[in-house]
Amino acid sequence: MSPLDSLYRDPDTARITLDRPADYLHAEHTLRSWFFTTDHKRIALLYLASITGFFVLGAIAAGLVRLSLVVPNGVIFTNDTYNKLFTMHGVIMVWFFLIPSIPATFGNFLIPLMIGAKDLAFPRLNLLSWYVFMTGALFTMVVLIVGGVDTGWTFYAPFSTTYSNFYVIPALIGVIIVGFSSILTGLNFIVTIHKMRCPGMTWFRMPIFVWTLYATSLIFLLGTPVITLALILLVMERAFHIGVFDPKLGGDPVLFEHLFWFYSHPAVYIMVLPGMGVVTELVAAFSQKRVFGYRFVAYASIGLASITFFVWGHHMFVNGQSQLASTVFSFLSFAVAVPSAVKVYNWTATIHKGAIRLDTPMLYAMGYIGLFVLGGLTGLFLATLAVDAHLHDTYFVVAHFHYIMVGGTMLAFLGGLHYWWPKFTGRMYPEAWGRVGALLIFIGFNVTFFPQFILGYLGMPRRYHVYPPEFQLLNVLSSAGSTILALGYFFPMIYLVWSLWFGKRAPANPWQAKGLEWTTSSPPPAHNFLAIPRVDFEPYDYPIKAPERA
Amino acid sequence: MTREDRATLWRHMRAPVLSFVALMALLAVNVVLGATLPFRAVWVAEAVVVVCMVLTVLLVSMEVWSEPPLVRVFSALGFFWLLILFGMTLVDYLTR
Amino acid sequence: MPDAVTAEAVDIELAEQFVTKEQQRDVGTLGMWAWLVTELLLFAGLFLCALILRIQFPADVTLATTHLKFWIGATNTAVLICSSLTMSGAIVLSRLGWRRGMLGCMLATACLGTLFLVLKGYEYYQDYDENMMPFLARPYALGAHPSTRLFLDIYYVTTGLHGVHLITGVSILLVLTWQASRPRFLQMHQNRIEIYGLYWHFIDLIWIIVFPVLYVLNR
Amino acid sequence: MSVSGSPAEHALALWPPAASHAATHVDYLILAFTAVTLLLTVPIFLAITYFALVYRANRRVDRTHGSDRNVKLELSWMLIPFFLTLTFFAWGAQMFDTAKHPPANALRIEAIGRQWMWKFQHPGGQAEINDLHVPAGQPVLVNMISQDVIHSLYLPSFRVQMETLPGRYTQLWFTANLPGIYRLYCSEYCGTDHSVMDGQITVQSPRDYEHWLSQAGSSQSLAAGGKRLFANYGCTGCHGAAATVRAPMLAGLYGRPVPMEAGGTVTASDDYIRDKILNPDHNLIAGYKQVMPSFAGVIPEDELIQLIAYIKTMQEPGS
Repeated sequence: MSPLDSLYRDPDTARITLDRPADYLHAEHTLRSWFFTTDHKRIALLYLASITGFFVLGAIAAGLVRLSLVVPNGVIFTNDTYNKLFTMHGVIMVWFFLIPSIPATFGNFLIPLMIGAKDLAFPRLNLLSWYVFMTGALFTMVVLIVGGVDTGWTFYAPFSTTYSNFYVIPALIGVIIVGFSSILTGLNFIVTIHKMRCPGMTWFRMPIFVWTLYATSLIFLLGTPVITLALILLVMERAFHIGVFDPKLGGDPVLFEHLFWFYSHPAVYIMVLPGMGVVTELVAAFSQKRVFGYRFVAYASIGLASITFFVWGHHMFVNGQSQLASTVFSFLSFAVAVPSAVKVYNWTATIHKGAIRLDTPMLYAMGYIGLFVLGGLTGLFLATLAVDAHLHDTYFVVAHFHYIMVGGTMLAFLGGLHYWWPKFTGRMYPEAWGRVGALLIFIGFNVTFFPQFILGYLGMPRRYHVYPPEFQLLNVLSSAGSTILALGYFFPMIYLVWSLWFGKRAPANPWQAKGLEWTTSSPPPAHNFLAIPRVDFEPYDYPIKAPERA
Repeated sequence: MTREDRATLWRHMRAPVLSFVALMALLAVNVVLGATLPFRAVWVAEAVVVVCMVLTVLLVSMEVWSEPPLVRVFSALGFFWLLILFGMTLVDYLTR
Repeated sequence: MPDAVTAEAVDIELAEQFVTKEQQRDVGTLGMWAWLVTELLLFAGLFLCALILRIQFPADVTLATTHLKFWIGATNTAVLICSSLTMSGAIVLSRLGWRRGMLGCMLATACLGTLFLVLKGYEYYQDYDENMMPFLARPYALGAHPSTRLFLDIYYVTTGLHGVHLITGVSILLVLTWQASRPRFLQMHQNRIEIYGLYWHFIDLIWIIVFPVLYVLNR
Repeated sequence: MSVSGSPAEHALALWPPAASHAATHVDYLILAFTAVTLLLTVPIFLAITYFALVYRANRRVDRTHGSDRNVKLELSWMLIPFFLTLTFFAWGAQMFDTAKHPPANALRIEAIGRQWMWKFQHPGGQAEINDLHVPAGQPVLVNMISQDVIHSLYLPSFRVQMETLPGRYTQLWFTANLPGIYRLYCSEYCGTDHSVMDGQITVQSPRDYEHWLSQAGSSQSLAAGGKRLFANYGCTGCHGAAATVRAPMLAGLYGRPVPMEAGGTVTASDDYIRDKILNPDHNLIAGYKQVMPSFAGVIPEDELIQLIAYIKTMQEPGS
């Protein structure tokens, strides 16, 4: 083994950034060097800054929605304002925060680092996709704030095509544009993972995070064009009245729902899969133990990405879909439980007999597992035909998908952010504050959304501005929880920014974690590695190992 | 252009020219079928012709035939997903 | 053809994120194929709409298709198949390093693409003239059969979207031809021709599906 | 049985009232599913917490463990939960099937959703806005259509909902068994006043229901109204017994297969008749020349319902 190889195998954990040549953050300081960069790491930070901005706007809208629901008679906002607020919340959070969140930030930053490449396969395309994203997102944002759209994030026809206000058209165009950005990102990742792996980096030596992002990119590539088309048809319907979704001419609004959910159901996995990847990294690193059943976890990622394209009809059980189609979709939806169960049980088995450190990222990971399990299993409730006939379009659904999207994606995002923060910035975040923040978010989240399961079961429909008085108590509880949640979000926002200047300098590998990204300095140099790495070891070869098989 | 050059050119252009001829012939079949409508279920024959044309373009013109397996998988991937979209949607439309 | 015999060196220039040229070539090809997958699924939604309309309103769709310009559509298909041949020619010649011949083939391809657009434009004009554009605020020839609108509008969206792809394709092809006319292009960027060729063939392939789906089936 | 008052009297309900046998059944299903969910999840939560405490990095404990993979174990925790939950798929699908097939003797109520109100009509022609009275103990079939956007009729106390689509009839049915007043909602977002498109469903004993019907006031039944409209719109000119134009006879049509010009048959359902009135050029009937004018935009939804009700009552001359 050459000295260089041993460096990759056992990186010097005490090595500090200061003695290195200029890293990617300090190579250049001009604005130009940021806005015209082709370095995947800088582009990742551009994404991080922009989606954080969108998250804040979406969260403000959510806060106002919860504020309105404190009273049952809807006197705080008018009906129109309320409808615009929840649309704003949904559109921003789904299209501009959750979908790009982990892929465009962590994926962009980490894929080349984790597979030992100098950059993504198409660096300029990567920059272009950020500009495309910003163009579409800012455009829609302006429309949402100035004009206001009241269709909900699902844009169902014929309401959006005939009855809602004119601003639907520009809002849709913005979303279509953002779709192209996802496609370009997915394309870039797929080609990179196939073709840019360093010598020795076989498929089964890749971290699970890379596997999940590969699966996610497949969804970007195969699903996004269909929603693009569906939204184009919606714009055409609105602008020229082409009739495909207009029942007056014989068109079928259910067709829009088919085209919409063909993408939008898999989109849930765009949000969840990368989160699973992050959590797998966290669980392994903070248990200092190999991922249990690595291959199954890897296959499960691809399996989820494929099965998810067969189940979209479970959003349409009571929408006039045929009974046979509903039954088939219901059955296939249960199949999603198989790869999901693999993930959860294998994480648990990974933690078993590890050397566990309960640092902030691990707290988020454990929270994630709990919330994801609840969210996933309530999803099976909704996939059960007779149950869905009761719970469809109630607060039960709202609670379910927030458990998946906030409890799942958001917690994984925050966990990953803390875990890789030293790698991104070269600074450590303050651990104590981090733990308090994680705890607050976990508590706030559950207080906000658990009551909504009960509300839904009691029969409170979603998107209601005025609701029957018997639901007030649970709604007040939920709104109270959302203030705790909001407070929790403030913590990382403040201390992470603080740490940029005052945080402790980070060593190359603060967590004694395995993976190529920890073998390079924090922050990494411009082309990631001083020499191209060569891999001759298995992934996650942490010190605690099972005895070799005889 | 010398004889050798011509020979070289023909050696490389044979596949594209042959596929061109095949495509034109298949198109002619479809046009005739479309213009005359010889029998009721003619759409089946037309669909078969289209599948042949698509395969010709994919395998010969786009050279999938001689590409490594990865590219072949990607060229088939889109069609497979198209079948998912069609199949699952039609399960609804054909049984309403 | 003196140029044709003196073959240039054919190669590509290594970009900084790659290790080998082979890797760079593979990346380009795979990237284009990944893009084409998305293009196919974009059109797939339209084909699905057309199919569903054919299932739901067979009589109205037949009525609408009989008003489409079948022969222009057929000619246009032939034009695109020809352009595919010239594009294949450009790729073959670029591999041989026969630059002049390659440029000629590329220009021919661009011309055939333009011819397609011109014919399509004429077809649209005729449709307009015959009051076959139901989405415009003007009389509609088949107004007594409102559901024919749906299929015709899908026809315009599909052909329009395909037209946009073709306009983009011709524009990129012209820029590429201009770039390729400079010396040393084939030594530095030969693979661009091949990658672009995939895109052009794919536009052709989409039209090969569009033509029967809209014009031919159960006419 | 006591009739409860307004549903708003309950300050904090944790369990919604179940006013039909099917609703109770759904509750059993959900309870059983919840039990299985807890069975599958609680061990995970406990295990993670336990491991996190016992195997803390700074503790000296035995960390030797088996292999990092165990195909049998993984397959078992992959497939056992799957098959366990599949029973709920079967259970739910079976109940859904029942919910899709209303009994033949069901009392049929017509509903029209529009921005932002519900209109219900009883067979005798009694109409209600946002409120619905139904008798207990008898199956009630609600046949719905929307006049504009997609709405959804949601009756939480019966654990059912169904969307109302523009241009197409959809149905739901239930058998109420507990007299009382329950809420009904529109659960599919339909615009500005979506949240006030709700009302109350009153379940009454059959006697009270009869009494209510007689009080509600109606000059004529739906079918009788349809008969009047049939004459007013000039349908009798072609479809009447004395008509000279050769038009399909409507007597005995409902529920029968109709041969199509393009081959095959279509069953003369509500949707078929409605579509034929609005778009006679759809689905041409074998053996008839299409001469009927379209009534799209002429006949409103509630009159279409009356016409269909009338066409259903038309008997074949011999029978």
